[in-house]
Amino acid sequence: MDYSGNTPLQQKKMLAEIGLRSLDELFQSIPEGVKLKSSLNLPKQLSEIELVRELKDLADKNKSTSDYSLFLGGGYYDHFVPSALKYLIGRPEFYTAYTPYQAEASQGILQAIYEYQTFITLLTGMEVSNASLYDGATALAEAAFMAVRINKRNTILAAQTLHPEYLAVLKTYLAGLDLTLRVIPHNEGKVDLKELKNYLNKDVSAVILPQPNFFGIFEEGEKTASLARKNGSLCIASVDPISLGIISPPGKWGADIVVGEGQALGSGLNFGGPGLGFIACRMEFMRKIPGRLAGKTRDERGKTGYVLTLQTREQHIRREKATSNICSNHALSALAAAIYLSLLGKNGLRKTAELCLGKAHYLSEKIAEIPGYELKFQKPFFKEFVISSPHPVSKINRKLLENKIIGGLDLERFYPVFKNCMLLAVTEKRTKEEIDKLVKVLKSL
Amino acid sequence: MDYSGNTPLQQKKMLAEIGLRSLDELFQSIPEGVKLKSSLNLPKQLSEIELVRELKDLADKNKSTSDYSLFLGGGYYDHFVPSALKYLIGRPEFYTAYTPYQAEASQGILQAIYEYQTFITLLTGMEVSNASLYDGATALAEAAFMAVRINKRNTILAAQTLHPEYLAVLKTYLAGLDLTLRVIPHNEGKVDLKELKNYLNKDVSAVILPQPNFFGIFEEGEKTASLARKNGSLCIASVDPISLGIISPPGKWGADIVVGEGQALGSGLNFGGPGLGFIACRMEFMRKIPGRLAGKTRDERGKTGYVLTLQTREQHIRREKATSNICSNHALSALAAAIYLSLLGKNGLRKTAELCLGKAHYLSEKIAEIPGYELKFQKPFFKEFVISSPHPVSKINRKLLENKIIGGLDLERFYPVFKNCMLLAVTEKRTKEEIDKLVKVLKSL
Amino acid sequence: MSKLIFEKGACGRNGISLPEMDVPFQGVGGLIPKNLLRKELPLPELSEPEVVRHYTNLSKLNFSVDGNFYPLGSCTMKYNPKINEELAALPGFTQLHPYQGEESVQGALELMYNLEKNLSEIVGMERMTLQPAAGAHGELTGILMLRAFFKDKGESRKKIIIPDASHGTNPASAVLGGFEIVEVATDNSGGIDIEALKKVMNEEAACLMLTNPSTLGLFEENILEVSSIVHKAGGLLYGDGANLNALLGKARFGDMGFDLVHLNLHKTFAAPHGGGGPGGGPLGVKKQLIPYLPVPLVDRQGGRFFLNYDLPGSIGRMRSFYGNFLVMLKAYVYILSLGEEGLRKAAENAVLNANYLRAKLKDYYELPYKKICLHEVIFSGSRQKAKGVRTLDIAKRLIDFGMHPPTIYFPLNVPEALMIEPTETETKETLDYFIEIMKRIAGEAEENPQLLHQAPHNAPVGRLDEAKAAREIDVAWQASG
Amino acid sequence: MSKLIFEKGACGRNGISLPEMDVPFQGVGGLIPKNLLRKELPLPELSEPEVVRHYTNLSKLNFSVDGNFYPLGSCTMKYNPKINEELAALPGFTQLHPYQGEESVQGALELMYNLEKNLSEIVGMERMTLQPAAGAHGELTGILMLRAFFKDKGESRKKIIIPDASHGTNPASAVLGGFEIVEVATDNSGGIDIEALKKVMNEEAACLMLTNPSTLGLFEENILEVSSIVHKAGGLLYGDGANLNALLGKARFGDMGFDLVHLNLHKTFAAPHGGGGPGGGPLGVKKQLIPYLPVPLVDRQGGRFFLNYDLPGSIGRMRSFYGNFLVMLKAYVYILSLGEEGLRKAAENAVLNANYLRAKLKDYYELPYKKICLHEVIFSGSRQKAKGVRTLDIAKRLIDFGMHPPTIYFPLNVPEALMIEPTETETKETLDYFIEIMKRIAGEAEENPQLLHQAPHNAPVGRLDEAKAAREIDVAWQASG
Ligand SMILES: Cc1ncc(COP(=O)(O)O)c(C=O)c1O
Ligand SMILES: Cc1ncc(COP(=O)(O)O)c(C=O)c1O
Repeated sequence: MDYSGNTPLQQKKMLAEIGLRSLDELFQSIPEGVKLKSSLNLPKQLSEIELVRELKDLADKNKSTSDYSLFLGGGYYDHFVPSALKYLIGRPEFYTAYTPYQAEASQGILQAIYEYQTFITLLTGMEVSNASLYDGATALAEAAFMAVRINKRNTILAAQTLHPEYLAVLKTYLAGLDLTLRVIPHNEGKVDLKELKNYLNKDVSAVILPQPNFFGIFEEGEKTASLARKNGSLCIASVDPISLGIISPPGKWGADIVVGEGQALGSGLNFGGPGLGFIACRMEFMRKIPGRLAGKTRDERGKTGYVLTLQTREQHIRREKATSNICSNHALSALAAAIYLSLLGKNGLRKTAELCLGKAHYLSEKIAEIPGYELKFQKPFFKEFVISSPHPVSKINRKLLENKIIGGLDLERFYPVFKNCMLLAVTEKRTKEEIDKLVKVLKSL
Repeated sequence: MDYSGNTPLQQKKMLAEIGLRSLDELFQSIPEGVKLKSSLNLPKQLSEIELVRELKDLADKNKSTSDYSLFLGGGYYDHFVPSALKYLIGRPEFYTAYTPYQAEASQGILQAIYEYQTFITLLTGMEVSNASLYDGATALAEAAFMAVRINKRNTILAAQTLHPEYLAVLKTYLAGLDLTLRVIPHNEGKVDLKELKNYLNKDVSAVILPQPNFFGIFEEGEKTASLARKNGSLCIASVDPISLGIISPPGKWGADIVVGEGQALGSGLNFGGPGLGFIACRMEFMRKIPGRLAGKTRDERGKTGYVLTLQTREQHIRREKATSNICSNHALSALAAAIYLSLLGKNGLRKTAELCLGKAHYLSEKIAEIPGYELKFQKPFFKEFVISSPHPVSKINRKLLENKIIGGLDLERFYPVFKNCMLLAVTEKRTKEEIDKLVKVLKSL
Repeated sequence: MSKLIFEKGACGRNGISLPEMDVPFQGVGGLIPKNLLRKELPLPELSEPEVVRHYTNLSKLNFSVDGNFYPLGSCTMKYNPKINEELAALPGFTQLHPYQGEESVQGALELMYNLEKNLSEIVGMERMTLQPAAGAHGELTGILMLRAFFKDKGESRKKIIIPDASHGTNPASAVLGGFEIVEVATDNSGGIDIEALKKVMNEEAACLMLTNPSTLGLFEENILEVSSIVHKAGGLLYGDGANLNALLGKARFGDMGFDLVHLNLHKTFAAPHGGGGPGGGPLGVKKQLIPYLPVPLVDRQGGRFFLNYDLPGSIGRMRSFYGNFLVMLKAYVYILSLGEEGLRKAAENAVLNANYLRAKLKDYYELPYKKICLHEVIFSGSRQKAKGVRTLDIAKRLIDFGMHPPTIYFPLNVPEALMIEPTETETKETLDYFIEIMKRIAGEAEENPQLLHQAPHNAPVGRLDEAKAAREIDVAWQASG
Repeated sequence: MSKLIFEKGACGRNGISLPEMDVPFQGVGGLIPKNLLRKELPLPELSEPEVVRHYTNLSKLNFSVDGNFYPLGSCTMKYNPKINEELAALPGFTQLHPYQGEESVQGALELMYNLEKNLSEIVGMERMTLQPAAGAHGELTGILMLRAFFKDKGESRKKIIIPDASHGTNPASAVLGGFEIVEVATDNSGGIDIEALKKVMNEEAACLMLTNPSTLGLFEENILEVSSIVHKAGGLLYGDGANLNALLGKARFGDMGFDLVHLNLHKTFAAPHGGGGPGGGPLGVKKQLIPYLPVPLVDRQGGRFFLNYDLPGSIGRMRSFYGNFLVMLKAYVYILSLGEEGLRKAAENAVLNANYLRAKLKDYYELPYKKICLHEVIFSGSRQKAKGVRTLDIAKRLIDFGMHPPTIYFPLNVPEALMIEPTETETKETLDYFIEIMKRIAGEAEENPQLLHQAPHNAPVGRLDEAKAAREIDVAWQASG
């Protein structure tokens, strides 16, 4: 099935109009030396019936949350995706369109992006959001670049309690521009503010703080931001959008740029992608923000409409002077986020956050009651927490999997010192029954 | 989740506008004696997350063709439903609309119905198709009523090789109008034309012939139609639309009315419904056809458009004098059929029919090679055939199920004389591998 | 209008890729007698992108609940929840063959069993058949059952009484069941004319078919008296439950004296109408009618569900297999989503919305029955008619404002009827917009009738010529043109 | 324009039903320090039907491939097969957490492994990372890798050479990798200016970033010479493979001398663009660059697939997790659907369609490069400009006929550029309609320029004021107004 439109007869007619005799002649500009002569080593073409079977077989080799109870987090969470959302982002008017370069033919996606941008500002307490970035990690890297563009300093301080993969991405990105990355150590699961003070100096462009952090623990946002401000540095917050249903928004506690992974806002798990990178900032930094921005305007008759605006920041106009190289972004995931927040609304988001909070704490308490297990850090947390256990995490997870449970993250993978430590996440989707079953399996070990 | 729009505050305001003080007062016309006082015994309300789990649990209690190889037919077949079709009938513009009473706001579905009607005429070789009926069985009953309206005779002859459930429905329906149903016996799986002649008399309104019949076998359409015509009776054909990819259409061999189950045309299995009833006839009988008809017309500016036409045949205008009581039909299934036939087109339908034919014959030959098994009727068939086996069908099917195969229909259920006889169907979806596996299991018994 | 699918495509194009024949195949000719072979197959040839674009663009010409206010009276065009659609697409439901062994479809049977229980409870009936494919099909089922019932009793009752305001399917179904129709009038208050009923309800009458709330949007206030008149005369009381939406959790057919009632799952229970169907028209009955229910029923033995064909008195089968299973599933999910509380709230808001429209529009349009209505409100366009503007014109003008017109010219006993059923899923804001436009149209009827005669102005087509369609019949495209 | 979602809704409405808290819960205050608690959450409150209607109606304001011809140059707006979407929605793929143990995601890993193999084969590269989320992201990945490569070699090459016709992401990515840009001109025939290249391709230049076919829709005919110039000077040849669609099964980047190349799965491999993304921008490399690929790669040991983090020379991570998995899946399904034969046919038809447009329109619009093109054809609106009609006007006028405009004003070296990429999934009939309209517009430019200046006339909005948008910045709704 090649989906091509022209029949052999039409091809003939068209070639005649072009003045050629064969399809081969169309490719005459390709030098003989590089023309592909042999055939490619590709799998055999499949009909749709066969394709369905083939992919179903692959899918069946995976253990998905539709059959397993998932307690994994670490930056990606099993939050509920409303059915209405799936249907709406499935409208081909949205998903088979390109970036809305031609505004008059793209008002649907443009207004939706404008709404998305507004949602992000409302959620984060910031004034400007762009139209989306790839994911939370690259959004963070873009924020770091942005800070450097703003204050022309060359060092980024990042909390050690950041997602380890975000730290890794930061490192890769910053290396490109010869910027310095310094990691502020944590103390019992939380940034050590005394250490932070030591790291601050006139080269520091920005301080990056996760809220809550990789261990699920709340950081001292206000103090951190204030320390940064006093040093003439910016404060970049990396947040969990669901937590913002109950937690004070970074705009309130002094962050200058806010980024995060928006996968929780209606994108689902997808084995890690696509998710959604969001970035928002204060008004004064608007012209430094990377990526696309939808803005409101009017047509000749005075009717309201939306366009991509401030494109002079972008690569297709400014080329090497652009604020970023990003071109395609995650518009459809942004649309999903807008729809998600529309459906949940004020009450739904708050209740979702509360369910996560309540259930996570219930699980943490139940586990802490099991002899040999304990909560690694005794600090307030949101929906994720670290337990230390008497057994290797791999052993626990094997046992859990047998019981149709996908257990937590083995922290040793990222922090060799955290032996037998597991990061567990609980979302609104988990039931008491599932939680109790997990506890029961742990007890049985 | 009640999906209601009004908030309590709005309810108050609206009540005030109406001049009432409470919602209860809205129901004051219900006499106290019948007002519901107690609460209903209904299951507890579920959130969407819980609903998904609940229904998934129910679904998991079923064994579906996504995990099992199906060889069941008997009027409902596991034909391929193209993905594009599913997406198109999933457009809410189609499925959340009502019957197109207001043509100017319903041109999409009206044109689609007009196209569906055309497809059915092209497929059957008839001149008029209605906009759909419920299913193949009720379509047949409607056709019988139609014949009676046309020639005012009171007896319907139906082949014994018709689907037993169609015969049952005919019986129920005809009883309402005190019409007589007589069943023409078969001889070795095919209508006995000599018997038919015996049954024909001046009371016979129509002769009903399946093509192919319930055993998959081809009947003598031309001879049957000609006998009916000579007797002043009509010939009603009940056909498998897929077979019409390679089999001469009833319009060619003399049928006057053609009906059938259109489930194969893109509706899927659905545990038996919804499917699609189709009915088509010669032009001269158009005004006697039941149900809706979409017709072409123009607007005031001369632009082509479509409307429901000849509504004076219908119950909402003619009430008790209507050609049928049908109001809601199976419009969405008709749309599916139109899309199915658009996607398959000339070559696709022919190839589908050929695949069924070829694979069914391959299976029949392989089974006939197994000692003790034989083809019950030695006659040309399409995609379905009867085998007689040395074992009870229930035993065979139990064994097959263990091997992830859903076996054929136990014919004894409908024909007590056919002991150990199984009706097997093979569609284009079955692979040689699946067929060989079935044969292997039979051999192992 | 857009080109027909038959005017698109090109010879040799394919919209599908099928597997190769993987078994030995001698060709069609070797397996099928020559005289049976098809010579020409005059179907179009299109690519998948072509077909997708064609039907996608056709869909855009339709109004629908997802896009528009759709207050089509008697049709209960409420929102169709997406979760219902999602769950009805699970392979564990869609990919089941109706003849699979019961042990392999326990989930499907359990669902049907539960749905029957729930629906029976909601309407106060003893048992229910889920087989009927639509409301009219449910009616016919009921008619055939009561015919069998009276036959068993040795009574020959040949008539069925039907109010003049009833839906056309009622008399049509009764006739298909072999009965004669006796029409009774609606009285001034919108109820059935009791005196007229008494006159015709005799030993010749098998039943009164009553729609409650009626197609006037009114509860039959004398229902208990009506019921007793019918039953005293030895008849049965049949309920057309198409308007159940107004009564959810408020009153039950069984408690009002109805002996049998059909529902429309594609109205009250939020299954989508699909541009005309498929629907679901289950029929519930009181005890004495159970023996006549069509086969099979879903029953339970211990923990096991099974298809029960063992009903010797059954009228037989009303269709193949067990009914529109996926429609049942959507209704079931709907009941679980709402629960009793939600169902009651739905009824309350549906009735509130209708009365709000009544209160706000009654100064602009003639209101034939000046009282609180239930799920829908019926106006008459008689005032506008006097100015030369018909209800049809008003309806078409609404299209210009992106709203689907109400049902018009029904019920028949109201001249120039406008039957408006907003449903509970619409918001006050939407109603206020509708009210604003209806007022505006009332003004236009005074000042600029021409504008209304020529409406719609912004639709994909202008006013279509229905007379021409019926005169120069063209119901299928022909290759010649 | 339609109201914003924030202007809809009402206090107390809900668009979702969540489960009740089923564990003991002491309230938020008991678990979170007071100073961390949020006081106000200024989100709207809407019902599900309201949200569905809002976004359904918004969607209708969009042009899309499913509804419209969309010949946006350089974007390869081919049809996105529905089967790809269906399979990408299987729970066995969507409901996988990226940190699940490898044993529980073997199907997902196998798919990635196979896709990498297939893509590498198609472009003639040794290995590939599937991590980049889009083309630009792939570019940056490549740039950082070659930086690491030269660092390991102890060479300090600070410049990257980029043709003037290149896409803006090329220089932007190079700069993010710490390089300076050296621009080279396009020669009269549309190729890279060889003499200019020779001048700048020295020991300071790390690489030439070359788009092939170029953004002029032309194959770089001197590619072998170019490659040898670059390599002789010790540089690397980077390929922007955004236009691979023209070369599928016809020629391979590896065979032309490219050392690394990125692809756009959301162009060539039919993954939908989603109104802007998400996409997929895998990067393929020759052997010497493998050590620098980002981690993890998917590798195989016996029958088991695993995530390989053991690449000591790796540049590290380019994003979290493994890339846009569902986009990969769609590309994989696409490759399986088409097979080699189908891929080649796609390229042939894409090129045929572009040349057909070229042949039929060249008398009406200025054709800067008068030769056979590949997947797209570039015209200049210079003739029309002379009459006071800009390319922008022509583009907007196309909207009136239901067709999305081509890419305009790109590439930068063509004045008033119109970059038309029809793709292979469009039919001759659609092209003929486009040609007819383009001719008509050329006529209008002569006779009625005003009509074009004011276009579009039939769109949901008229010509929008972009200057105002940039001047009076409003990028988020505010409660006050
Ligand atoms: C009052 C009433 N009764 C019966 C029916 C018939 O229902 P169906 O269309 O499902 O056959 C309708 C449908 O419009 C109705 O409104
Ligand atoms: C030639 C070329 N290079 C690179 C890109 C950037 O790709 P992406 O938008 O996926 O980042 C594009 C996209 O338009 C392109 O056309």
